Amino acid sequence: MALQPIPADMQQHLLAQMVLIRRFEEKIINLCQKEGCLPGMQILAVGQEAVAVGIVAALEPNDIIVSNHRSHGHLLARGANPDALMAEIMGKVSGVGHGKAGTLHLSVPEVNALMTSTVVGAGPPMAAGAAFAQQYCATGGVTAVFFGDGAAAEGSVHEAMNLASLWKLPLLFVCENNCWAGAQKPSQHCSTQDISKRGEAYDMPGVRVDGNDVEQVYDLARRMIAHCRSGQGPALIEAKTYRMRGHGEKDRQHYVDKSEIEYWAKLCPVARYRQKLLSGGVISETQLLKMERQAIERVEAAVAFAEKSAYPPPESALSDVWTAPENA
Amino acid sequence: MALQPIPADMQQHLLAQMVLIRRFEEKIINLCQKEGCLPGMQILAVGQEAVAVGIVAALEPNDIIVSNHRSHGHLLARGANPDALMAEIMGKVSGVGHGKAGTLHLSVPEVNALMTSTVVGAGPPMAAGAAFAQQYCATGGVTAVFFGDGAAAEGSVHEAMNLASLWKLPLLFVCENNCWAGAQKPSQHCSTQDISKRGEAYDMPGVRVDGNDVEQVYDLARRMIAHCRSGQGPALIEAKTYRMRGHGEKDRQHYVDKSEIEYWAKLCPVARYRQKLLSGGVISETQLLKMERQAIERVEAAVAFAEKSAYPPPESALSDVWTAPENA
Amino acid sequence: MAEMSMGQALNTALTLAMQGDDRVFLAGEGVGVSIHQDPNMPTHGLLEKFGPQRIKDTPVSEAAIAGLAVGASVMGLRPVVEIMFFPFITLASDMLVNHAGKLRYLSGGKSSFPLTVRVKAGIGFGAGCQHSHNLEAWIAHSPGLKLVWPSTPHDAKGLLLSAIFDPDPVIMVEDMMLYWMKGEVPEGDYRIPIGQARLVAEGTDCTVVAYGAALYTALKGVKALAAEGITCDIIDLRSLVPLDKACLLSSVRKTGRLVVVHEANRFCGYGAELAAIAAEEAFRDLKGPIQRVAAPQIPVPGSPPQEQFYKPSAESVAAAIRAAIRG
Amino acid sequence: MAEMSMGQALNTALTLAMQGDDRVFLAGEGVGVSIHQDPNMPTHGLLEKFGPQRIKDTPVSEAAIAGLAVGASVMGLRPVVEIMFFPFITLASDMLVNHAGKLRYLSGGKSSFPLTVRVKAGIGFGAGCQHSHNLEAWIAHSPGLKLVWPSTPHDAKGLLLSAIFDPDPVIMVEDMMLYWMKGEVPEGDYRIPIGQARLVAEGTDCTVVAYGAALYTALKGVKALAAEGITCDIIDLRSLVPLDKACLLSSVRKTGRLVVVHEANRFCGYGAELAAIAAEEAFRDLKGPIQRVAAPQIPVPGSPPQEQFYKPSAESVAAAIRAAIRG
Ligand SMILES: Cc1ncc(C[n+]2csc(CCOP(=O)(O)OP(=O)(O)O)c2C)c(N)n1
Ligand SMILES: Cc1ncc(C[n+]2csc(CCOP(=O)(O)OP(=O)(O)O)c2C)c(N)n1
Ligand SMILES: [Mg+2]
Ligand SMILES: [Mg+2]
Repeated sequence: MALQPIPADMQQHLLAQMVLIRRFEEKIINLCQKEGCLPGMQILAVGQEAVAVGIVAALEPNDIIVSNHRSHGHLLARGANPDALMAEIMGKVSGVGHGKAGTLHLSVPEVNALMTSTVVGAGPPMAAGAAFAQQYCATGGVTAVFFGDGAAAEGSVHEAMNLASLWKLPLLFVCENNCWAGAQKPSQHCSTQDISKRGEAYDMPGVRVDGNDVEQVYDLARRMIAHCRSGQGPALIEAKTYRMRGHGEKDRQHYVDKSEIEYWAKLCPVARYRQKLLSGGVISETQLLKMERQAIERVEAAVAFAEKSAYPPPESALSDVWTAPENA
Repeated sequence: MALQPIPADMQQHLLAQMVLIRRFEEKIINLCQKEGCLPGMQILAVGQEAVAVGIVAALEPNDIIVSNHRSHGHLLARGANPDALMAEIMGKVSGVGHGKAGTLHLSVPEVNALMTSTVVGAGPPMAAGAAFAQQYCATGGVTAVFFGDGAAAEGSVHEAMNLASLWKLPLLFVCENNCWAGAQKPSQHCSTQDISKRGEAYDMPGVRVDGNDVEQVYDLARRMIAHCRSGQGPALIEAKTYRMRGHGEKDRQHYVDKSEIEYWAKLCPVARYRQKLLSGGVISETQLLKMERQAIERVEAAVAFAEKSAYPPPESALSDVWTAPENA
Repeated sequence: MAEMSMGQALNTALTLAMQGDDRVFLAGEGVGVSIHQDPNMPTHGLLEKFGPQRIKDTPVSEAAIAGLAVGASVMGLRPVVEIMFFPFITLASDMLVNHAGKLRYLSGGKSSFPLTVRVKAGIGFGAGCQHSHNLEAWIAHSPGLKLVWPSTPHDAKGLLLSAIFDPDPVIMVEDMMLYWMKGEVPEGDYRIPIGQARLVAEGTDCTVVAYGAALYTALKGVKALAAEGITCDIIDLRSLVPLDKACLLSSVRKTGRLVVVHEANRFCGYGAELAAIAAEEAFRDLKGPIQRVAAPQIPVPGSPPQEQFYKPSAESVAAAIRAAIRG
Repeated sequence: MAEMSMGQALNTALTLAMQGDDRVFLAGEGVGVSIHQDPNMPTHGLLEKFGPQRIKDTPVSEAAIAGLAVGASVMGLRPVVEIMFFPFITLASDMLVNHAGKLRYLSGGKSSFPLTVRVKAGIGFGAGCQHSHNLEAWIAHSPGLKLVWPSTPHDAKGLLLSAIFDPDPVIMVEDMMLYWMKGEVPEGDYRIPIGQARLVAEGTDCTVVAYGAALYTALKGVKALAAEGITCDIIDLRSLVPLDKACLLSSVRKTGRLVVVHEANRFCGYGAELAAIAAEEAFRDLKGPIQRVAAPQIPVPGSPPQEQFYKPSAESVAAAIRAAIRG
């Protein structure tokens, strides 16, 4: 199907977001070298920016996203404040979770990213709940849930797909097939090599897309989201992409063929789109430089903010369990 | 596909088993009227005999079956001793579980019915384990697991199907679609009305069969089991059948259309097959009467055995938790 | 005040909550159309009253049912979902423990998850260990989840209303054996505060703590001792999390003895926590060994005499009280 | 005897078990090819040694992993499966609790399920509450499951071998923080009997009980009291189910005091059971209130100072011992 034309300012927006995300995560790679700077495991989506950006760009502000352990891109694309994200990643009190979460379950209610879970496969059932609320309250909203190729093997994902289709929930399932689940390839954890085909088993549309082509993702997302919003029920997008880094930043990818990484490096969604917009005349070299500079500055500002922030007081660990503290 | 011819003695065997199962369960209906005779909930598969008999007849003695809450047919078809079954159903010490199980989780290791669970959807993952053992030890055996249309919504079933197909386990999934899961129809709990299509999502054969036609079931089972045994991986059979009684014997089916029950009554697998063998000359009226009489006598003997048996001593509840009591 | 069964009291609470607040909806296996046709079932007749938009029969998918509650609650709804039998809570436990109980904390207090999970419990109906298995200790051990367990129609209604309108996740256990038990139930909306125990009887020699159906075993056990001149404080916990520690401790400080009664397995059961609290915080007042009357460490057996053996009895309660007193 | 890390000791146990018995196989997420390339990981290098027939990388499917173990074990194999982090045991809990722990009982003792589940635990690596959440109390409460938790390389090897060759399901918890800790480990196959605690130190004033990584907190806490002339029995449980009650009680009867230390949440934690047993069975010998040193009733927070706050400290152990002694 031919793509619907995308206005130039949207194209620039798509690129700018991918650039910001890439810079943000490259900074994290950098900070990982600084002993003690980042607690926990750092899990990056370098190479997958087009999925986050393309899907989120097709959503309305009232729509909901549900994310997983590899969330930076989803959240930044959604407009989360990089300061508060970086601060949380560093475990600081000014972080989105006031330090309670750390990097693995960054949720940002301010931008309707209400539930992020690092339990693989946990997003879809909760997303079904959010989509149910949208349907129940007739908000016209849609929920998009991101999960990985590995997550597709969890029973919870099956239960959510069945329920969503049965109840015709406005729920977009976004399977980011990044060719790895930990150190396992899809051929080692998934009985079908075409996860989008699962759609049929639940009587919902299932479509695979080149997840490294932001316009393809955006275009398909728009159509699928329109389907969800129209009351026809959920849809499944399988975005074929690649995890350029290890599973986490301590993973040296010893189990990955160098040639595979090289192959995908050539398909870098950011470089590809930059080139496309340049050669299409949608953006000039000068504009591009400015865009890069702005991204870098934004990320540096976020790091400065986070570094300046304090750690939460130890005993503040006791708060936030309950909404009504008198019941605690 | 045309059925492979079935020898007359096998045809008689199929009918005799269905008759025995039907008599056995009708006796339970009867005993339910006797206050205090049967503890717990009695869950019957009246109307589904052809599935149990057709599948099990296609198995070898070394093969394994894994059953669920609606197990009488599966187990009797497999050759379980009716005495010990009935005794367990009554909670007697001479029962297959020495009274520990009661009717809902009747396992009979003697006939390779090793694991029966009343947790809906729990059979398939355990069956994958049994099939793995068969593959690992190259026994040439196959495992068949029975589960319902309702169970198909459980995440565990999805996980088992994915794993079995991925590892090419010799595992036959038998979905008994009896048109009800509790008081819910498939249209109320299942997003596809063709569960056999799920096979494709896992890259395994999935075929629907008339579950009230024992020869159809047997024929398909033979082919599917051959597939599993050959090392090509699992297969899925959806046997379309009908639960003639309530979910359990206390369920008065107030939510079921009378016409639906009447419709299926005409398709009774036992009556149908009896008629077919009679009119085909495979069995005579006399032989049929003898078959019926034998079934009744066998069931009566089982009831007599069970009624004569003692309840287990109360404190025997403490045994059988551990294999090695010195560690308890 | 009307006389009604606990099942009807629960039904009344659900009806009131749904009438009063559009955000309340019900979901679960057979909460709409049920195989039971019994007005003593908590969800009886609600589908007819509120329609299929608000009374949602679900597939047999416990993780999805719990996930539905998590996701709908953070969006501002007040889901009331049902897990049919207690052992099936295992299948929902990731959603409940790792999500319902933690996501508010992970959000730094920004999000709330006002959901209610109704779980049916019960030992004694001959269904065996995959239907009968009380796991309240699991829930009680998991931060972020409240846990209530009524023993009377009155408390059932008031606790369920409190649970539904509590801003946080609440698990409500319903003893199926009590659905048919009758009692006085006030009209209209009233709330039993979560976290308040009920002093059922007063005495001087021992504190006996129970909840749910086990309360009646405890009562019988205490009654049997009247002839011996022994009197007890009897506490019906009602709320297991948060626990009414003040009530527990003031009674134990008074009587100097503690007997806990529950139908769950003894080892690492909820009773252990009560014993530990008393041994920690009321040690100087204790006059005798703390006693737990609980099920042995076995699955619930199917056969009637074995199941009977499994269940704590009034005799064992009486014996435990004597042991607590005599030391 | 060789000096090696706990991870290597576990690796040695797995190697020995697999070499000695063809029925043993391993399955789990990344037990073959792992993102870690560290010889201190228990499954490091086993794929190369034993091949993909016996070292099975699985999909991310915890229920199927546990189900695989249940089904393979009843067929006579000796599966050793891994659940990557403790909170994910929720996803396997139906298979473990309702099946591994009950099917033997349901069969009237005819079937056995000789499976081992290795679970990684740990607080203190900054991953937050969905990776760090010690749930040993859940397992301990569930009939039919054994539960072991080593604190030294020596015990890790001996307990894992015992677990693998035990005729019943055993859950083995491995504290990830200890994988790199070194110690003396005997050559060859030896077994630490399941159900035997280890008396780590002897003293007169108090009994201190711990397991896993918490043992080291306990040791430090006791050490800090040496200056005050306080000495303690220190018990490393090693086996939580079955519990070595004789060891526990004889020590408590001697010292008259009990302090329990664990990293799990306090409320309904495993420590409650130990306290309850002591208050029940050693009451007359108790000289002071039983103390539990455990995590507060909150999820494990992500931020380093908060996570530090969550974890029981040596100071809190020392304070608890003092409190137990002073009453
Ligand atoms: C329930 C559960 N099991 C295991 C893990 C450990 N784990 C974290 S990420 C991951 C792989 C997930 O792969 P995929 O879904 O493809 O996501 P990706 O990491 O590739 O983005 C695993 C196994 C987990 N977090 N949750
Ligand atoms: C995990 C779980 N959830 C719920 C139940 C209660 N339950 C018992 S049977 C049943 C319906 C199952 O339907 P189906 O799988 O179609 O089997 P059928 O009863 O029709 O044979 C339900 C919901 C259960 N036993 N286990
Ligand atoms: Mg992936
Ligand atoms: Mg059915």
